Amino acid sequence: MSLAATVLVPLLGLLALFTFLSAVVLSLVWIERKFLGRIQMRLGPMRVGPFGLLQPVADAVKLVTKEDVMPFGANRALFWVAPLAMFIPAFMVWVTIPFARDWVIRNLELGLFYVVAVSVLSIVGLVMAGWSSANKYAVLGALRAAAGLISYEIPVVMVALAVAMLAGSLNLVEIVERQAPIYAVVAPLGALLLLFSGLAETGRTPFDIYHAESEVAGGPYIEYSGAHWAVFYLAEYVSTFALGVLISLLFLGGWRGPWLPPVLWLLIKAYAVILVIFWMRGTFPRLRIDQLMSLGWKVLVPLSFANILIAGVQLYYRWPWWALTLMSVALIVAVSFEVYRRVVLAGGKPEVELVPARELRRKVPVREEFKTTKVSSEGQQG
Amino acid sequence: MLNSLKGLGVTLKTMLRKPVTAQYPKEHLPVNRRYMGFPALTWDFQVQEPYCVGCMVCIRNCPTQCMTATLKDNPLHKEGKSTRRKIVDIFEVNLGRCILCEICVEVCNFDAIVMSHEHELSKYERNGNRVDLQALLEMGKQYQEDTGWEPEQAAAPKEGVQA
Amino acid sequence: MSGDLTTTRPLDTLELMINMGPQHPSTHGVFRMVVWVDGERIVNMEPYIGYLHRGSEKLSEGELYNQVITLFDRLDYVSNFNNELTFCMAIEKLMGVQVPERAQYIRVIMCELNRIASHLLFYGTFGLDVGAMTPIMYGFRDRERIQSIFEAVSGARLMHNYFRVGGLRQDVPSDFRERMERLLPQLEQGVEECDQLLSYNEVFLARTRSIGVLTKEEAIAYGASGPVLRASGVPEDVRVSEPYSVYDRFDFNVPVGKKGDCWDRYYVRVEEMRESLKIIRQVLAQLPDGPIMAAGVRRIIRPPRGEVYVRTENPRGDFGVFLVSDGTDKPYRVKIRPPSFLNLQAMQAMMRNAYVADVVVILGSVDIVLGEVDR
Amino acid sequence: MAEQPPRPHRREEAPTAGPALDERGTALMALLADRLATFQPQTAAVLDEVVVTVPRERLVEVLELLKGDEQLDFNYLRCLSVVDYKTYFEVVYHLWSLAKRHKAVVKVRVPYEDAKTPSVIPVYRGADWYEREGHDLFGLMFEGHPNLKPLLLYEGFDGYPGRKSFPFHEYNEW
Repeated sequence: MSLAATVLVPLLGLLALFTFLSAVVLSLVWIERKFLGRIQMRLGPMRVGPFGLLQPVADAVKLVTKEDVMPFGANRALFWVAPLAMFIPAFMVWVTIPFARDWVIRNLELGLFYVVAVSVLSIVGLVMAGWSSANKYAVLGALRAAAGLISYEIPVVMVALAVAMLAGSLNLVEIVERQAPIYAVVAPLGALLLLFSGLAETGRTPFDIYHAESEVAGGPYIEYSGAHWAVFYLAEYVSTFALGVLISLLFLGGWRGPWLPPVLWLLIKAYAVILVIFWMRGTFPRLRIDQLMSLGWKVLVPLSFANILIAGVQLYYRWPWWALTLMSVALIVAVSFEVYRRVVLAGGKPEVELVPARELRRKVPVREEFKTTKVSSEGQQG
Repeated sequence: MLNSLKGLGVTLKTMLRKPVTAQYPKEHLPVNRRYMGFPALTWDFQVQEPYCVGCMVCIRNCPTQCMTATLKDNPLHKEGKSTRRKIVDIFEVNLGRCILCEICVEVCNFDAIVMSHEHELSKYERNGNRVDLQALLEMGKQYQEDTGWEPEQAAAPKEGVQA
Repeated sequence: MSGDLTTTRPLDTLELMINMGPQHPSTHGVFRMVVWVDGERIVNMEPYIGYLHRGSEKLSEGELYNQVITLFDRLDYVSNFNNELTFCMAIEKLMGVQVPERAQYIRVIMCELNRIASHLLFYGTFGLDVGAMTPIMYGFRDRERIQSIFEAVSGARLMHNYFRVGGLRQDVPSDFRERMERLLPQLEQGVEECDQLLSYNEVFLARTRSIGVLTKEEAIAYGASGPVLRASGVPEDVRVSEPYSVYDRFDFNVPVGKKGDCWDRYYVRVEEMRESLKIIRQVLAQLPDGPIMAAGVRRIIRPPRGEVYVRTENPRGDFGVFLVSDGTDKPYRVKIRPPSFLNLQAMQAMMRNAYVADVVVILGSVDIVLGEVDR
Repeated sequence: MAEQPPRPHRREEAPTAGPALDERGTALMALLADRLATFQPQTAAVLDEVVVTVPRERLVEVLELLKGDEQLDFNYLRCLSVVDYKTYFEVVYHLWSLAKRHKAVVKVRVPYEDAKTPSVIPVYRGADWYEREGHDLFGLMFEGHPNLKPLLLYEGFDGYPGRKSFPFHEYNEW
């Protein structure tokens, strides 16, 4: 009985979780392709199964049966271990994430802390992959990933801290239970910060610099193929889903909602967040590494501290919750304006001059050109 | 930040519109009347023989030298059924080499060659898309049927064969 | 603590040599750059071209004049009409052929449509270069519409071989005007949409503003032309400064950049699309009837002995043809002045203080077509 | 029935003469002859362009003068072509003035045996790749060029395929 309770049940839970996550990843792949297709006026996958529903399965089969290639000069051990080193932390996060009040493998008291701490471990896998591939693009990508993930961990931690302050707990179940109203309304700044830094951590557009295919051609994954590449892919989507679920838990009231069963509510919210992420992917260009860094250190980190500060002020003076909302919104507006001023108006308004052709044609008088007197150079040279 | 939101709005708006793509092998978009597919030889339905007399003008004017032809005495001419004294014997086009420039059609004095609407011609061998007279005439007949093609120079006085 | 740790000696870092291309995803064809980077910063960049060298100039010497036109289609393979026009104009100038009005007007329509198509392609690929994946689809949607018009007019979507010495191969189809009238509002809307999606996006601005600055002096010294030159602040457009065909009859604007950075080069092209649409509207309004082929041009063209240089405004810049004729039916020497060739050469000057990611953006903003660079 | 594309009708007729120098061109020709008097140029009008042939030793000087002169102001090198006339090469520089909008052609003749000509990079930076190309395809030495590596052909290519004498039909690359 005790053995079954301590070992077997969690093991079965893990197995169920793994199956569930694989199914989620397959669904995410399909949704992403369909959604991007629609954004780009395409149909997306249509061939395999009705509406291409079986496309992710076909992809998976193709990837698993594909030849695994290791480049000459690669570090064999690290090269093969790296995908796992990325996948395991991405999977471990789920141990404590609740899908409903009791639907959780281990409800840790320090659940939030655990999630934040473990999720960043996947960087090890990325750096291993990049270094062991014996490829310069991979090294560049790995270095980018390391820099990016470590910088963006700070805002994530700080936002989590602010949420913990508001809820008075690090237990994810309790955080969900204590949201009234949901924290996205109470602390919109925190929600945005978590979304942006989460995007950077999972390497999604506009922060997908570490595998930016137009620059470093896939970054750390460049030399991987077949099943090993699939593991990376899986890990990435699992992390994205984790981000969606985390935002739903911390800011969107988790599984709480009318009529539908709680698990469904959580999934709906998580998928909605992920759709927003895909939507941004379909719209935004990618930032550059130094811009990513300065955005992280100069904007998101100070903002996350400010977020804690305003949360503290609100809690200390026992102001009503909308006071925090107001402060958050004010900060968001101020920062947006500052970004607009710095980026858009930097070095003058972005515009080009339209010179009428008629005027240009007139500029050089045909007859007066070769007079002996000095011709004024009022052409283009002025 | 406002401009970024505008961009998001644009993508959302297009998402709600109908896709512009077609599912290719299932669904073929119509080609225009003038579409230049691979060259084909036309068939004179009145006398039941090709228009081509094998005069080699197109072959000499082809930028890529993708065609060859030979001619022979026309048996139908001897029987008095046809006005063509010579008729094409062998005509071969390496469609893999053809660049679809329509120069051959332009220089032809007999309306014997047309740019058909045939454009799907993938083959398994490198030389698989060498086509002979028979295949070219088939393509041409198909084209003549599809478009209601009629000779335009046949009535006009023939210019001398010149290259 | 050892003293070594506290000194401020600069770190001993190695420069990394990266081979970008010829199989890199964003080199726009078979183009290779060897990039030396210090971390993410570019130290030096050296372009290597020639992977697509087909010897078009030499090939032309062995072909009849009419056959050479097919070679010109394949130089800058996204603005074929403009290339054909240049070559035909060179022979026409040498022979003194007067092209009929209607042919001239149709030529202008085709060239301007091709300019829009080419810039739409640029818009899409530039979006890909900065990391946005949707612009290319938007660009291709509208380019597709233009190509369908091309197909209706010339019979081919890309390699048209439509212009002839002295005119056109055939007149436009009878429903041409209706189709154009349907197309133009669609294009206008498409260009607006493209503009809204990307041009003023903050991330896009951050990626392209003040990146890859080419000053006016450098642009002139390197012989840059077209949008690259105009973005650097030189209002030079062959359509205006040395009007050819019937371009002097139309009213349009020449967009001129202020800083010469990637954003200027991008936006000059967006504006050019609008101006081209304006020109097309004017041409359609004025399109006369009449013959489409000059009288007196034989099937086999034998221009008189002599030499001629003609230049036109391609979507990529100043496209020139230097033609030497020895009086036979084949050109003696054809020298092509490809705008991308010189714009690409100026790229080295744009690489100051660039990051690895900027190399891609700068290359994209120059908008090269390797078929033309290597010839 | 679908509409039949009409074919152009061609009749034989003698072509008229090409365009000639306009007023500005004539003035430019006189001005060029005046400014370049010390170089003893051969000035001619070809169609609507002024062609100046100068000795190759003094090419850089000439171009510097053309670029620097207040009135001529040829600041833009449009095109640099090498033409193989079997016994000599002709290097043709098409110049353009962005401000004044006039054009001129400068030519130098280079004998086959002594295929050398000065590089014009000091005057026109943009001549760099043109000259590399000329060296590549025609085997012309541009003296003073900093980096005369093959541009279009690969390193170690034998022969000069731009020349008329290049044996294309006997040539086997692989």
